[in-house]
Amino acid sequence: MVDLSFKIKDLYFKNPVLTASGTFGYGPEFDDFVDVSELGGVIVKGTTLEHREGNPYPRMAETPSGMLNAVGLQNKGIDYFIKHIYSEIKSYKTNMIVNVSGSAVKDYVEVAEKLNHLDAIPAIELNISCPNVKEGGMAFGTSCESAQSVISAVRKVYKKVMIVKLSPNVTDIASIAKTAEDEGADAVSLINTLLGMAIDAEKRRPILSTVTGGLSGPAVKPVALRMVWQVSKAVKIPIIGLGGIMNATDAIEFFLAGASAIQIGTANFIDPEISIKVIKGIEEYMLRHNFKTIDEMVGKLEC
Amino acid sequence: MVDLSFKIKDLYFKNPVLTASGTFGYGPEFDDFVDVSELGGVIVKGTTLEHREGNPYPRMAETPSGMLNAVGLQNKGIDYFIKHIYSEIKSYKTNMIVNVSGSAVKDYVEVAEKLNHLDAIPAIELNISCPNVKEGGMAFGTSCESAQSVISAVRKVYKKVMIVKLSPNVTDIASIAKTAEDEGADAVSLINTLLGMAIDAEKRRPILSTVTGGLSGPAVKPVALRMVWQVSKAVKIPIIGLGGIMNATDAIEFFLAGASAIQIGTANFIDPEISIKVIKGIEEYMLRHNFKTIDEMVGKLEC
Amino acid sequence: MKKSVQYFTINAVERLDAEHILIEAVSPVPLQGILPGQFVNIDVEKSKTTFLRRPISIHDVDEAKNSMKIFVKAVGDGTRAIYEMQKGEKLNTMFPLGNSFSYSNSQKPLLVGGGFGLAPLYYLAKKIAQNGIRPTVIVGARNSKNIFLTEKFQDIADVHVATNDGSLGEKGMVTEHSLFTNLENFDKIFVCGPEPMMKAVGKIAVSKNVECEVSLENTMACGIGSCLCCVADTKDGHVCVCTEGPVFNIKDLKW
Amino acid sequence: MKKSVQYFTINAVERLDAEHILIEAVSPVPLQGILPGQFVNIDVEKSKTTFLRRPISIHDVDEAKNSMKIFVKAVGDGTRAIYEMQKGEKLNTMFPLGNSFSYSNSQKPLLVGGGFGLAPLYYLAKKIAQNGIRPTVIVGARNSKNIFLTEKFQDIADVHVATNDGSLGEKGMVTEHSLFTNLENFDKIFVCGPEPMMKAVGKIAVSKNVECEVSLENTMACGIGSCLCCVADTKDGHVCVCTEGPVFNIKDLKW
Ligand SMILES: Cc1cc2nc3c(=O)[nH]c(=O)nc-3n(C[C@H](O)[C@H](O)[C@H](O)COP(=O)(O)OP(=O)(O)OC[C@H]3O[C@@H](n4cnc5c(N)ncnc54)[C@H](O)[C@@H]3O)c2cc1C
Ligand SMILES: Cc1cc2nc3c(=O)[nH]c(=O)nc-3n(C[C@H](O)[C@H](O)[C@H](O)COP(=O)(O)OP(=O)(O)OC[C@H]3O[C@@H](n4cnc5c(N)ncnc54)[C@H](O)[C@@H]3O)c2cc1C
Ligand SMILES: Cc1cc2nc3c(=O)[nH]c(=O)nc-3n(C[C@H](O)[C@H](O)[C@H](O)COP(=O)(O)O)c2cc1C
Ligand SMILES: Cc1cc2nc3c(=O)[nH]c(=O)nc-3n(C[C@H](O)[C@H](O)[C@H](O)COP(=O)(O)O)c2cc1C
Ligand code: FES
Ligand code: FES
Repeated sequence: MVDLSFKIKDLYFKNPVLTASGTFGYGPEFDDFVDVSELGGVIVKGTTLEHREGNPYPRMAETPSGMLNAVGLQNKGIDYFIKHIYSEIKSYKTNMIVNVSGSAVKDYVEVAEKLNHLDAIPAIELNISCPNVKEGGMAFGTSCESAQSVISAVRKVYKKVMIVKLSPNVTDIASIAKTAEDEGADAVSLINTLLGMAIDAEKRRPILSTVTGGLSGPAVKPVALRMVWQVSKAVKIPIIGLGGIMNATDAIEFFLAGASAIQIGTANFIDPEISIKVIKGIEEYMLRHNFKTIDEMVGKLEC
Repeated sequence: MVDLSFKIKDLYFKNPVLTASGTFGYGPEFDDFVDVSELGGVIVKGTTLEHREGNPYPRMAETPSGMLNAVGLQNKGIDYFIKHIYSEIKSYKTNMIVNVSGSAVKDYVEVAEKLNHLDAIPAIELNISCPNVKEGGMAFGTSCESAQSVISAVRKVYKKVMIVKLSPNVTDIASIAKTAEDEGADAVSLINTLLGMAIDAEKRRPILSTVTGGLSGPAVKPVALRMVWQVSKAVKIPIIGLGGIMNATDAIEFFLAGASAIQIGTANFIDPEISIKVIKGIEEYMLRHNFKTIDEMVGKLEC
Repeated sequence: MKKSVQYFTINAVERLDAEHILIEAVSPVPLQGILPGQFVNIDVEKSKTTFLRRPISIHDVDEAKNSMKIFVKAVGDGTRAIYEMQKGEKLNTMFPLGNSFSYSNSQKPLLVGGGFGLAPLYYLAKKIAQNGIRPTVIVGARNSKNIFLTEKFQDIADVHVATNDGSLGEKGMVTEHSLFTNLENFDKIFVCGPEPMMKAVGKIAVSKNVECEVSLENTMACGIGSCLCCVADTKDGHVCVCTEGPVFNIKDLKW
Repeated sequence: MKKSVQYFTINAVERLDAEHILIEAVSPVPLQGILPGQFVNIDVEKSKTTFLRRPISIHDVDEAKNSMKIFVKAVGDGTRAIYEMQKGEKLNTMFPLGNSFSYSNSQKPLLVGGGFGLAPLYYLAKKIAQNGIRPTVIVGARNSKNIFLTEKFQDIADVHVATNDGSLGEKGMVTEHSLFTNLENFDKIFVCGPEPMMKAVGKIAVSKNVECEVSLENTMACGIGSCLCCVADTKDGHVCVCTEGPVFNIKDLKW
């Protein structure tokens, strides 16, 4: 038999398949399709200090093998999350991880502090890479200095597992990953969306209300794989790979490139059962290739 | 009637559709399919000082709505070009532009000097953005300082129209475009390929002999459009937009985002007649939308 | 009804013109409990350029045959590929999605449809008819060539037509139809069509104080409330059209 | 012959097993002048995950009927979608591409094929037969289930079979077939199949001093010498398999 589990610090994941923030709601949205408790983890929607309405409609544009979104972190804020959503989702038997976003360092810190107290939230994912908000967001993830400021501040107050989610919109993602590691991140996840744009030629207008948005889906997979590979040469902490994973083969590619776990995002929209199918597919691949643990497979690319 | 012409400095292009370097050979490869002289311009294969064999096979990987290449600037060198290829292509009645690549500043300079003397080559495209060579190439295009060094050196010796081709693998493409403008570029073209990677999960090996390669095709269009839009806010020189253009509608999107002309790359592989079809499609669109000149359309995005 | 993804088998296609098609497809699972106004989300497997699923209204359900009908207009690559599907082919379908028209409290319902907006109204009319009420339907279009399905409605509803050029029914926009002069004769209006048309109907409904529900067609990615792409601006802020809608009472919308 | 892109119409399909198909398709333009060894590049329009064209050898040409045959093995999404095509459908085809086998100077040709490598050899055998020479063909495979088309060759060639498990023909690899012990009986060998097989045959040919041409199957993007993706390493450096090949004399390859 194969062992699909992996760990970040001492946090145990029964398998390496997580769902990506902003693409899986809080979990219940998928109850009809999958047993959420079977997942390695769920990263819930980006959560901010205050309630946010997000950007105006339209927020989505389909692109070749992908999509742009400009949701802009619509969420009801951390207090609402704690009061109303937490109780609904804490019974899932998997790692429920909150994606923390903000527009100022102190916002990140405050949200992280509050999450520290929730027993059923064993980890946070710091989103320093959202391209869809005016202040903060991606800006934090595009230079080592600004990344450092958020990460170190949150690290001081957050005691559990801290994952830092990196932006691909940079010249050198490896150096930003290194900064995250140096500042105490327990893992990095990459990639968030690539900044893109879509235009309606007939209407002569941008399709998104915000003009630009974040590109996700299989179109970005080659870039994501390359970045995971580059980051794996630069850091020792575990890497969670994502970007365009549509099936188990795609997931395996990320493991071989150096990821210890993966997230499934946009693919959930096309096949809401995909996350569970990917777990099964990884298991089959490991049997076929004689890998007994995920660890044996990580970075095993013969170059 | 509509006027499809545009100019870079005083170089006249009968229409704004060029073919992208590395995707159209030197022109004759497409003689069976299109009348090359009908194009606005042809940017021939990346040309270096010395003969280059390029990278080992495999050099290509298909990806979702795109492809990775790692050709690595295979070409017979500038002297061979002048002796054998120039005479074959100089009779095309369109702007034949040479894409100049190198691994050191002095190589770029030397190639540009030689091209200065060829009457039928009215312009060069400086490739400071090729991700597929070990030294030079993309490295020049990913920081303002190194971009500056090549561009200013070539500008000193090259008297005709100099286009600088930018790399998308950067945090801030607008600032590099600005550098190009400041150093005397007559136009910028963008984007070159995004650095990506593909893996064969069954063989557990990278598909490309060079591990990473350059991503092109419709997958990158949203990123290319966004960058053209950003650069159009930053510079006054004309922008030649490219990246994933598959049809006339895609081309129009680039004009609206701020490009004065476009190039067609990967699409030539799927439909070798596409360049001519795009010219016709642009004309139809302009008639329908009451644009009389290309200029009227450039940047006309209602945000 | 629990949502799921199923392969339906197409068992009849009726191409109404070069753009409009009526497809009947059989479900491998029972279709009890589908509500009028709900939609399906179709993965168009044979269209290279169609990445996301395409939301399509449920036009009719035959619980006995376990089949559903959809009425599709080819407007782009995705719907074009659906238009070209043949009997026997499989339709990758996620369903049932969305809420429902609230028709049970209406004694004198008026259904207003334009374009493929007519799609959800047939099943609504049928459900209303099953309650022993004969609804009134107005179908609007540019000209007679763009009027479809009226004969199918005739068994269960009183059907009226408005065309911009007067080539069929009354001449003018749907809101200029004579039925609108005595709108108070109806206690609820159900509208589906292009947004400007729905807004125009909504405005009259408000002015005449008649309840009005519209079915929105916001672009969607997931169809199940997880991506927050499809939001409508309501008095409660941004809400998902795919779960809180597609049917909204106009008094809840910031129109 | 000038290259062009044409929509061929499929007029016959023969599914040989769950993976192999023989398709006959009619060209809208005359097919005079196609050479054995040339290939077409197909845009698989109905496969979502197939972006580039797929190179497929020309298996046979009927100039009178203006039709061509291709023999395809479904190995991935692109070829699977071709396998699933039906009579009447259109095939977006760029052709004719590549060079040709040089068979005219051979009096005693041996054709060696494995897998879908057999594809170009039928048209070669036919052309050789038209010159009044009866070629010898060896087909190799793992077992009898993977042997195809031999009966079609029989009219024009002497056909031999080798299977790894001995379930048909001689037991063993194709290079272990008894014909190889007297390879000097032939003046030229034409090989198409998996690279290890072609290399093995090439090695013996060299050792026995018999001329040998192989047809390479490098992955391609453009098919017309413009992208430089498909290169083979030859004594003249990197050359394009799509234009200088796919057929190479092994003495030119750096094998
Ligand atoms: C809840 C819901 C129910 C629907 N029911 C039906 C139905 O029963 N029958 C039917 O034919 N269509 C219906 N639609 C619309 C249908 O989903 C779109 O026409 C389809 O997604 C277009 O896909 P495409 O690939 O063909 O075109 P695309 O290439 O995606 O778009 C082509 C053109 O259509 C426009 N367009 C795209 N999506 C929409 C939309 N949602 N509304 C209006 N214009 C759009 C685009 O702006 C573009 O100009 C419904 C939409 C929703 C949200
Ligand atoms: C000149 C030439 C002639 C050819 N003639 C024929 C023919 O007559 N009949 C036929 O069935 N096939 C032929 N092929 C091979 C055919 O082009 C590939 O099988 C096809 O491109 C695979 O596409 P796919 O989308 O089905 O598979 P993909 O998903 O692209 O690949 C599936 C698997 O097949 C492997 N593969 C892909 N391309 C090739 C290739 N070129 N050679 C070997 N393995 C490959 C991949 O590594 C992968 O493991 C020819 C190839 C060339 C270059
Ligand atoms: C609709 C949508 C909303 C998203 N919201 C968030 C978010 O709130 N926080 C975040 O860190 N990433 C967010 N993302 C990015 C995804 O988590 C993921 O990084 C990205 O989509 C790439 O993965 P994919 O290609 O598998 O979708 C969002 C993506 C999409 C498509
Ligand atoms: C096979 C291949 C070879 C290329 N060679 C070059 C080159 O020599 N010089 C260069 O500047 N760009 C080269 N490019 C990049 C293209 O010119 C273009 O910038 C890129 O492909 C994006 O455009 P597209 O998506 O339309 O292909 C090459 C691209 C491909 C696919
Ligand atoms: S479409 Fe995703 S929330 Fe409605
Ligand atoms: S496939 Fe492009 S050069 Fe051969």
